[in-house]
Amino acid sequence: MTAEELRETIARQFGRSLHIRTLDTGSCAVCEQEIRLLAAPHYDLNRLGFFFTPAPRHADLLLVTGPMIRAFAVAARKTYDAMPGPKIVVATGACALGGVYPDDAFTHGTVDAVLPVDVWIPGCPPSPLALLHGLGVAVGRLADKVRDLPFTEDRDPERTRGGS
Amino acid sequence: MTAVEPKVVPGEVTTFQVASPDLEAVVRDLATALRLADMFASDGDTTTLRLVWANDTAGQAGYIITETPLDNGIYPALSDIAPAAFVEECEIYEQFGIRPATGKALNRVMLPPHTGQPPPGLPTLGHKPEAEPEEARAQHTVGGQAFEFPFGPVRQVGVESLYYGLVTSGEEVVDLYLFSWHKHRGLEWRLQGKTPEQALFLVERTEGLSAVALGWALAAAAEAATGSCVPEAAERARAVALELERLYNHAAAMAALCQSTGLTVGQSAAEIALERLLRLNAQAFGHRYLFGVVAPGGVTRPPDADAIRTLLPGAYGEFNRAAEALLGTNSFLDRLEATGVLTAAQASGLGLVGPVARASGQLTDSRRVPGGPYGDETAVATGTAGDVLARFTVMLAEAAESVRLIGGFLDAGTRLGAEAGIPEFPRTGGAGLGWAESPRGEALAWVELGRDGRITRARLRPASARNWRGFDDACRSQNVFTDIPIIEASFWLTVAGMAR
Amino acid sequence: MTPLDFLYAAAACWLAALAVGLLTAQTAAGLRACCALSAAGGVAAAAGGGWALLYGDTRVVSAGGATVVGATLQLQATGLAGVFTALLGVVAVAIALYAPRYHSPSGGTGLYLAAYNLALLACLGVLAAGGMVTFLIAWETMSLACYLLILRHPREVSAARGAFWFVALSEAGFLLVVAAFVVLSSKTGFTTLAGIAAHASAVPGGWRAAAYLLALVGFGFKAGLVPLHVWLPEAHPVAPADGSAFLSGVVVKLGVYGIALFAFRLAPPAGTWPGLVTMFAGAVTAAIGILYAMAERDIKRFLAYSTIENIGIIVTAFGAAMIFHASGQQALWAFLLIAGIYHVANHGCCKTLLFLEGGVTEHATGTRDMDRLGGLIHRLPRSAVIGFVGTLGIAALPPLNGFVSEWLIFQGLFQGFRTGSHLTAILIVLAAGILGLTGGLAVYAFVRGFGIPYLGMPRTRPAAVASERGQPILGPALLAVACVALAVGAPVVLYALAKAARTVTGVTLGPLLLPGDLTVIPAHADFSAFSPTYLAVFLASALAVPVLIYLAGRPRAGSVRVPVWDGGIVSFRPRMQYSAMTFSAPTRVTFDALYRPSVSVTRPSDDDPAGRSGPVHYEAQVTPVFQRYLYRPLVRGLECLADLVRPIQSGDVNLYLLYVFAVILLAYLLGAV
Amino acid sequence: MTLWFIRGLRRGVVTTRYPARPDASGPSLPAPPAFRPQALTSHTADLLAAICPSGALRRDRGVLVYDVGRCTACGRCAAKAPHAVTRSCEFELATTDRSALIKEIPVREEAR
Repeated sequence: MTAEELRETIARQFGRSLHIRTLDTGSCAVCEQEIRLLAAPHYDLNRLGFFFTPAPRHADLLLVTGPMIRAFAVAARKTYDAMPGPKIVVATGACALGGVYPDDAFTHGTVDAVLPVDVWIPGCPPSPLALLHGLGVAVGRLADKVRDLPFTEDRDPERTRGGS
Repeated sequence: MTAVEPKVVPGEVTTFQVASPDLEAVVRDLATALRLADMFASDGDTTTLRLVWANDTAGQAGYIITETPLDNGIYPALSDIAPAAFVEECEIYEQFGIRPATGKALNRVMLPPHTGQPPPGLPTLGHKPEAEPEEARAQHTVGGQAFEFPFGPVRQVGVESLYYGLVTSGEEVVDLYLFSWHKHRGLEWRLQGKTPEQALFLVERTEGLSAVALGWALAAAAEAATGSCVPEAAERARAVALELERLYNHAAAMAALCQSTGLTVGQSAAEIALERLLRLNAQAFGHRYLFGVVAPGGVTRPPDADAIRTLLPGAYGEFNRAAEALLGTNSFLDRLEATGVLTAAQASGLGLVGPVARASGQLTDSRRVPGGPYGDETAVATGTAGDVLARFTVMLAEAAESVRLIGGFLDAGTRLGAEAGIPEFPRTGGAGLGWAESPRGEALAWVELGRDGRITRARLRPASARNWRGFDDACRSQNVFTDIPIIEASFWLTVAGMAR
Repeated sequence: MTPLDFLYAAAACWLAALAVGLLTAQTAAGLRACCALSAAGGVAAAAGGGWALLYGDTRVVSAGGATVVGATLQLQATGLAGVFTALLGVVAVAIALYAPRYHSPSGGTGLYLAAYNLALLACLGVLAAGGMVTFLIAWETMSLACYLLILRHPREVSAARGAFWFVALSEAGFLLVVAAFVVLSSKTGFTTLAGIAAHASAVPGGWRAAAYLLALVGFGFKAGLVPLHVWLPEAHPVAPADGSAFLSGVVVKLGVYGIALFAFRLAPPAGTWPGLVTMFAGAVTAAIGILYAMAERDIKRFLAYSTIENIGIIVTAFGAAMIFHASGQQALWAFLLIAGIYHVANHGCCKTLLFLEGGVTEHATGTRDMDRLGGLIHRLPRSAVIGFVGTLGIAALPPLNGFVSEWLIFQGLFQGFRTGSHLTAILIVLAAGILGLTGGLAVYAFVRGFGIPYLGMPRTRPAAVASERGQPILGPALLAVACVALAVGAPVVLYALAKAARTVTGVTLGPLLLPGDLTVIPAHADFSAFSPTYLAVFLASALAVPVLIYLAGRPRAGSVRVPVWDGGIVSFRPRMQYSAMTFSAPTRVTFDALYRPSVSVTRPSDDDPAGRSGPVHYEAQVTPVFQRYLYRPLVRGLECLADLVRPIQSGDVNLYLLYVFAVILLAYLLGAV
Repeated sequence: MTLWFIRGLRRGVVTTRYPARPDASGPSLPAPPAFRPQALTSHTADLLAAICPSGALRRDRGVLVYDVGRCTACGRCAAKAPHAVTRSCEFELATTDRSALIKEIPVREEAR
């Protein structure tokens, strides 16, 4: 199945309702706090058709935080295997993307080393808004903007400050 | 006995040398009057065992460190005298291969169990433990008519990985033990060879929910080691950040308490307050969780005092309304009362800190150590019941005090924090102890810097590393499984802080 | 030929087996020969029993002239005894098939088998006894032979203890039984059972009731009525598996036979109250039996308590039958007698099977402690399947035999309203309620009794490496077939039982029980109806439906099999399973007034709050209420009494001669008067 | 419970309209830096790559390789070289392509 087909399947199958299981592979507890806030009144992810589920058997999306501790890799793999397909893995936060811990004796350094990641959400921690955007990207509802961002600033810095 | 009687100097850290043969007598002596705040080893020419003792008495608060070179790599079983030392004895065995002289059985703390494969080559700080793991740490075994109810490590949504071994007879909670080795990131090993600035990046991410407290503790330790001064304004900026951290943590704890009792409306109210406090943090310090505020020698950026002045009353008002509504909800309070009782003896015996210890009548608060930005009039809330309700009310009182303190810090000076940029931190050697009162309790850091200013040994002791050891006692006071999440929420600890 | 001829053949076989076992069981061939003879006897006994069921109640035969005690050996094959005789035969065959693999050839085995065959013979004697003296001699022989059975390993303290409990309570019961017979015999002037039965109506009601109560208590010791039951959980674990199976399958049933003999044949007492006493004795026995079973982790003690429960159910049925008789409901009288006897046969088959499988488990793993077993279904698959049949049967789950007889008993009890007295009706329904609780708890107990040893993961090394090689299969398998036959063939069985019951009660149930079409109705056509055969067929085919759906709906491709979601732990450990005691913890909490549990938790260092370094040990002990509060004071009292009379026993021969002289003198004087 | 209900009604709606509309709190969130190529000399680039604690900045021939995924927005680079580094004010960084997060920032070579 190509990536495009997968995305279409996801859009068709998960379009309106998607169940999320979270997985902490060694985070500092802040990503977890932001994920919990997704269900808080300010963000309320249920209005977008996303739901948290404690059972990986019911989950479509695995929201992974942390640098993937080696000792935890087995459990992470078990959780992934326990999910029915098609399934999406979202690597969440700088730890999961390799920004904090290197690949060494304690950690794999990134989530991709163990699980096939479909969506990456940068940020330390990614704010609930960034997480919502990431979930939207995961189901193909929101645009993948970062591809076209140059991260260079040619204009006068005074003019652009404060606006997005 | 030692030539010099170890004595606490208020506001200071005093270091005493204790010879290895005298250690047991000294510990026996000190344990009656002082709190054993930490115990750790470091490897030099010989392995040195350091015990950090804290005096919690108001006005005389201070720390002493006893240093004991272990010539033959053996030390007495200190946990027989001061039970608070047990987890540290296990850690020292795993990191340095040294075990107490009595050869008592030790538990697994950080090293993962070998699941069929050969032992992984995990780096240690000293010698590798020589014995096979079976001998190294007694397997938690269950005998008789109880069985272990396994829960985790992959638990509910949005909580950290933690394994609960719930030993039950089918009805009552016989015992509870926790495994967190799957979150152990080898932080103390990682910090070796880093400069304090580099170390701070990792230290803040050790336990993100007390980033300021841990960062401050490490920065203070490095400052003490190099003898550098911190501008008073920077100290006050750190204190503002620390109190903001306490505020949002207590709001989060309140939300978690509501969630564990199934009171969704209360959870929503608390989460509104929490989100507003986090947004206040982002406005004032540029980060929702106050990462990157503390720097060795000062703070990286001055807080936006106006933002705090304008936003804090509203955010705290939200917090207060939620708290008052909860205190008027009997179905909620009934779940908290007499739940997860921790007696004063348990709290002091295990050396617990923070709201957990204070709710059990232990007056420990490192903000009262003289010399910091906190004045003598800092009110410390305490309780006596030691149950979840006592911890909850202590948290509410602390939040109110935090708001008062922040107001005081903002009014105390015209500008808070450093002007711009980070002052160059001196590159000299030395060793020092730093502390800060995190929302969970006293956070300690001890660093030893080499001559090039790089860390040769760093010891981090977040409050979580202390307080989890009281968790199973609190749970065992219960007969109902469903109370355990409530107790966990009231402790409001992180696994990341325990398995660092 | 008569049924008695078959019984003679059985007796001859068992006598031969006794001799062969005694002389040649040191060799494997001798052991096999002994068991073959024993099996042959069993076949003969089963045939004779079956015949007696259908055409029984033959005349009393006096055989052998004068016997040692001066009375003639009086024999009779009755319909009532026929069920028990057939059960004895089936159990004997099953045990004979089981024993050669279970026992290793040795001198001790020879003695044991000799005692066992003697016990078989004695049981046959009890069942075929046509006269009071024959009955009592056979009864006492049976007790002594069983004492030897239990003492297979006499050097073990627990064996000696168990055997002592057995023999002490047996002898106490025997005295009462003798008294009961003496009352009836002296009041009627007959010593043959047929004679007593024929003239019992002339005996005054008070004496009849007295004789019945003496018999109820006397046989209750053997049957295990609470609080006379304490020997069962002591003696069963120490006897070899086939010995325990025999005790539970046959010996205990003979106590029931005794009660039935007095209640229905010899001297049916007048009035409602003896029935009420019997019924509640049974109901209390059933409830307490199953509750204590829940607190046991030793498989054999568990099964022994379950036997107590089932005896309670049977005796409840008998008691209710007596009430109906007193109220003039003759159809229900006969119906409940049939239901009770049916349950005797069912329980005999199931419990023998379970004890034999318990022996297989013990041989394969070296332990009877459920909390040290687990996962045996993978190691002992055939035993597990057979054990499952027995478990379904004993837990009274449809479509097996236990369900059929319990359904019949409940249908009888629910018709308590037909007694005409509101109080009696309420009391009968109350007893039915107690039996309902018992039935529910029994299912719970046997989910535990099967699930803990057979399912899950092995809890100890021996359980993990247990092997089925060389373990006996045929004996338990025969009983499993018998269980299924007793369920599916319920109409046939009931036809035979109805004939036998007619010889006792004189009531012809006929279409009131079996209207045809393999259907059973509880003595009144307007109440309910049920077909065990159709139920069995229906359930079997209903079970096939999900299997078919699964097979048809199984995805052809693309499916992935993954392990059970375990929360990501490293590996499941046996200690993470429900254990036998934790499974039953809720009952222990609910019924703590009965259990009076005492809990002890030990940690390596309890005073040291940081001492989380070793195993946590948790024990919840159940107070043995009857031993502690009933028997211990009794034993103390007896000891005091013994101390009082000790001076008489001085050890001086002259004094003893004086005693003899005094007694003879007294006898002469009394004779002269 | 009634009180809670009334309290909730009085509290009103706080829920963000994101993603349909931008959220007001977006700009105040920590955001990864953006760079000014004109001010980014190779010397500055070397310096920034050296102090980056998360390894998000790496020097390659003629460019500063910037891994947005690894960036923790700690602000050390902005503090070190305020003339060459600004805030990007972007938080919508999620992507289905890891390589899309790796940017190459041109570096102005200085004449030595």
